[in-house]
Amino acid sequence: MSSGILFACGGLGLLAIGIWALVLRAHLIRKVLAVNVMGSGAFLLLVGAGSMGEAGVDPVPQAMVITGIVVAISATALALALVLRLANATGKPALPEDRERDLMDSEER
Amino acid sequence: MSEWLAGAPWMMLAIMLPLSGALVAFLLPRHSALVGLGASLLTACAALVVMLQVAADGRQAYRLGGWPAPLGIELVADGLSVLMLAMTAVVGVAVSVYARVYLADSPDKVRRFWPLWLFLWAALNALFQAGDAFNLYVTLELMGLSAVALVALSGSGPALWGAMRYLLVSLLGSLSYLVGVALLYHAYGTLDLALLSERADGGLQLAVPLGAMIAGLLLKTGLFPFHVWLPPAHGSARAPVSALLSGLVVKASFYLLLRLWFTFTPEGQGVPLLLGSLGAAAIFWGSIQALRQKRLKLLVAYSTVAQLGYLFIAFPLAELEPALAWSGSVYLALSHAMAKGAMFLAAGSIMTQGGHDEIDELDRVVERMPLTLAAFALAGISLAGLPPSGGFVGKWMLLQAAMTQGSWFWALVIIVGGLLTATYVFRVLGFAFTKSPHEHERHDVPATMEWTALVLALGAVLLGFAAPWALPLLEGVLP
Amino acid sequence: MKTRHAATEPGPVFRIGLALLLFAITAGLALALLAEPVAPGVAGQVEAALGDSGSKNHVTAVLLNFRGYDTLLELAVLTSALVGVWALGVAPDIKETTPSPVLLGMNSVLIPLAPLFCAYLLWAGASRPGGAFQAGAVLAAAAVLYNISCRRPELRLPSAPLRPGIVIGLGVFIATGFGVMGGGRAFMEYPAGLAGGLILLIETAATLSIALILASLFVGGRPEGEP
Amino acid sequence: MSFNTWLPVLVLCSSLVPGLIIFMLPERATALRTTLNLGGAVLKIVLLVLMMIGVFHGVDYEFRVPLVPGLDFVLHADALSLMFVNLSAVLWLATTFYAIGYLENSPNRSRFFGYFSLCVTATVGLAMAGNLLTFLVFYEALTLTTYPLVVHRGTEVARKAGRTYLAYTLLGGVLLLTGTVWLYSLTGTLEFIDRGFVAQAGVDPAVLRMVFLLLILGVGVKAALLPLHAWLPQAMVAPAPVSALLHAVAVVKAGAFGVVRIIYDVFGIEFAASIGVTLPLAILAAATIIYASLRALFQDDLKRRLAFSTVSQVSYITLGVAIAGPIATIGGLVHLVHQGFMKITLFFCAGNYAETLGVHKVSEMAGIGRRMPWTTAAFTVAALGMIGLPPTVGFVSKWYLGLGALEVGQHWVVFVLAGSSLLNAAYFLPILRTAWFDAPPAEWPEERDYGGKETAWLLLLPPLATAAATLVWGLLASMPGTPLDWVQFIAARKYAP
Repeated sequence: MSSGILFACGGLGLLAIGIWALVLRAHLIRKVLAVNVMGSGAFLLLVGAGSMGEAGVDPVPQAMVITGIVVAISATALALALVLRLANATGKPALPEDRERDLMDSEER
Repeated sequence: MSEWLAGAPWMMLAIMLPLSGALVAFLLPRHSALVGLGASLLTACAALVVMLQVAADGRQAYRLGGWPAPLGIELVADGLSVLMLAMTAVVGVAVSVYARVYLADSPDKVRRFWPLWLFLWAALNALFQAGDAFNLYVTLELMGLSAVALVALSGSGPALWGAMRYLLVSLLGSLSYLVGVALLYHAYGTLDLALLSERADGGLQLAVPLGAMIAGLLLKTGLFPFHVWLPPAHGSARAPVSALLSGLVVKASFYLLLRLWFTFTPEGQGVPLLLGSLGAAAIFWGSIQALRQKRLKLLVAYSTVAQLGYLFIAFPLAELEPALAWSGSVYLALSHAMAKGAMFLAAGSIMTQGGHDEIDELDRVVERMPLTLAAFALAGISLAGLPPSGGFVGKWMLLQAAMTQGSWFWALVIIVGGLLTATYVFRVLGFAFTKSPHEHERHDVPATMEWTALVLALGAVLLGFAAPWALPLLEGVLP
Repeated sequence: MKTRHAATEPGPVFRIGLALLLFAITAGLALALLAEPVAPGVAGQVEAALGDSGSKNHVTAVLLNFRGYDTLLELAVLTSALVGVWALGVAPDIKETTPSPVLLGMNSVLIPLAPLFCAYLLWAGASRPGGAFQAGAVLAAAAVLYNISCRRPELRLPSAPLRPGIVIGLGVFIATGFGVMGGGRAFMEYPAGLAGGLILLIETAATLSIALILASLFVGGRPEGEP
Repeated sequence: MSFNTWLPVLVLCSSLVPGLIIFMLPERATALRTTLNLGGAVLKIVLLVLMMIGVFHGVDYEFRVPLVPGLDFVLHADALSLMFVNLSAVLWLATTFYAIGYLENSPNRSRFFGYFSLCVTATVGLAMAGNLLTFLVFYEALTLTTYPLVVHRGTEVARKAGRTYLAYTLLGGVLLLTGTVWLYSLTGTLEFIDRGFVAQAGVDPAVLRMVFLLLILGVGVKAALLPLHAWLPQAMVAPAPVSALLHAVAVVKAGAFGVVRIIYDVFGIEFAASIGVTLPLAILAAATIIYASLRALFQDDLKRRLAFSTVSQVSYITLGVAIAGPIATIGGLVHLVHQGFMKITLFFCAGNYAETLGVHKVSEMAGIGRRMPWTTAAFTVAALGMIGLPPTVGFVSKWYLGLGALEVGQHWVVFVLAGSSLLNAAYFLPILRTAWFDAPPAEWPEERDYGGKETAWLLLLPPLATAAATLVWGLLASMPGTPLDWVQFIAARKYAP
């Protein structure tokens, strides 16, 4: 019971940390990491909340977490591959501001 | 034979056919276009059969694995789902036919496009028929990842930026949704939407997860001010992909939003008012940005931002006039899917023809490709809500809902938004008739590309006469 | 440039605002979490139906039978991510450096053990924690270790088996789903007696695919010569 | 679904289908295009004659499909709609002949004739609309189908004119839409019926006045009522047949027809008068008449002068219906037909001058009557009609308008009519004088050779025919079968017995 609530609250903390970094960090690898931290937070919340009940551990949240992890891995892999291409294409692994993007658009054309 | 056909599990097939198609297209890269087109047609058929079944017998459910709902997962198709399925089928087939010709000169892209697009289609169909909160999360992610990969397909710098931004936003949105699901399951012990709807009793336990889910979906739908990712992604992708993203993908998250709203029917007026105001802001901001754009595809992309705003005007109006407001919103979503799909396809043809999409350099394009311009114009008419078109019917219902309850503000928003839309659409058309001072390269555009865009645009216009058949499907679905 | 500066390093007001917002969100979520649940989860139902599921482990039963559809879509997500990564372009070259002796030493122990451990995990999944994903991940880890060790023979796998290997997991899953239909059974409704065997079949195929996909994802692009 | 149900749809399709086919035709297929155009126009007239006979004997032609919840898409042929449909159909036929001659060898003819047919379709649909929603649908459709014709030449001026045109008409459409939805939310019906449906609804008159204002402003844009008329002179950059049919007949008449529908079949003339909305409208119309006539005086460009004349003359119709008396109604309605014939003649002639001699300005018209006597004769007949001299039809309209105003005691209207006639004379008579009596210049600005003839016969016949019609109907005004006869049949239904 108590450990469950601890895990769940820890998950909430991770979520907040993840959002913080996602918003504030410009480097894309950090942003991807931030999303992963958030994901871990969500999974922790799921298992934690699932084991808070009196009836013991609920298998459904655990199954959900396993599914969620696979999804998170897929997303991370795609994100990292994109970062790699972006860094190759433009030389810096950060999202451009709108102004720069517009300039790039016109060159592209 | 016909009995077997009627008894076949079409709901499941509408998901498994594109999924299998994606695998085969990936497995046989040299035949991917053929496999893809075949799978598209089969999928569309399955989706339309589901619609006919629901139209005839009402809500349908299918137990996957034979387990009943709280333990297993059920597919559910009601009027709202099948309208979305049909929308996806129509736009999907048009885009498939278009893409087959559009991508023909780069076999490299063909091989990548088809598996991803079929994954996306499977995700959309799965999402529209899902009756389980967590299953919806998985479909959302499948949709998001394949959509991002499709954006990145063009490989250009802006497309990669667009894809990256889209991916981050999409993940943030899905995670927010997942947190909501976790809390819902914790509180109510089930993931089945029907059961949740029975057990949910309001209060903080419902409000917080619902808020998290809605916030995530707003992010994915691209409602102002969460729209910043949308124009780069939709504007930089290849034309068929843009058509899919603007036409279908944002509608999927909007559908889910509606589904949650109908399931839990939250009380209070603050959130609807907020959503409506954001919608109004989106209409103005998106339209003004569209007016300022120099490039056609970005104009169309900003137009999506604006038109998405319309869908949210229904929230504040639904308090007193639920049937009118929701039907109007859903109808607008349907017609926007077809119109915007047609518009992006037309823009793609124009780009192919002239090698550019600068609006004031369109240089009498109407003489060289009248069909494409007609498609653009018809789609624009539907977007602007001019009669007779699907957009008109949708806006009429919203406007009627606003006027009946004397909500002048919303009526004004709807009307002014329509005028702004007409302004940017006709800005493009005006330049399409005039000669530009510069010379441009010219390429031939296959007739298939011109015709698919036109047929889709005609569909958006003819949708204006389909309301008596489409709207009764929504009875019993709307709260 | 000014706007860029402002955006990459937001000012203190923005930070404080964000912090307050996050605090409010977290507090709201915590409140909802701490409220008394209205209804218990479906653990009881899982327990009751476990006998028919073909697996003695609750989680595996949920993953592959009760909510097998989720897992199927999850495999689709994984596969689509790989298709997406391959669509981005050819895999970048890894900088060839002399690997550390620690890595090489580890490799010589871990890589041969990995398939064995993988097989165990797969088998154990039927009754204990474990299963396809864990097994596949172990196998993929071995492949990654192998890949970064730089002491590998030029063993260019022909492209043909790679694609079938990638799709086999999802393919077998879907095919089994269709295969059990008939006799009034729904998609993926495994006949009671066959459930265990079918789940093992699916898990084996999935393990192979997951391992291949994860390893390929690590490479970060499609292999040279893939069409 | 009998033949009677489908007849209105057939009338619509007789221009819609040829239009759509024409879009697909290659530029070279002149013969086929001409056949389609003329075939459609003739078929439409045949169908209309059938319907007129039916309506006269009390047959109800109605086509109805549901469109939005609670509202239908209705095509309904009553006496009033038939009058307008007939006007459009007959003038469409004349203009088609004219346009074939006018656009010979010019580019993009398929596009031109395609949109041309669509415009006629929209006008006909608007005339046959059985409720305000259907009216709105065709009203917007008319805007959209005329836009490509305004920008047809593809010049920068044309694009700007198109923008102005759209700005005005779309705004009008929006006002009309707002008014329509508002009215529907108040009354729950939008069906046109004789003597209106609003009176029964029992709604606060103050609200109804607002609705009336919105609706009238909405249609007033196309009817070129005073503050909303500026698009019309600008739109004159369009090719002459477009100016002729669309800006003398289809578009402005659609607006005027809308005024008629709203006053008679939505509000009901007696009810409209009782809530006090007709008098302001009459004053606005009178102001438009005088103001536009004054503006016309100072235009040197012939088509612009005619455009301002249109603005002025169309308001006669509005004035006639807004005076709210049976005889004035006859005057207003019959002017809808008469003015159409007269103004189209003038535009045809202006087109002939421009096409044959390159003459665009009044100041260049010296002696043109000697070079092109037939054209100038037609021009003269129509111009005299505009002034309102007997025995032209213009006199008939003004006679009924004046009589009608006196009948309900609106004496000021007579002065407006007299003043307008004077102004009309002031801007038409100098043209006639210089055309007939001044010496022609040594060389015309841009003369084209038509083998010694005055001009191409396809350009000459239409204005002669329409001018003849105005003369004949003026002379035989009281005979059965004239527009006046039909209008009397209509007006009898719009007032409570």
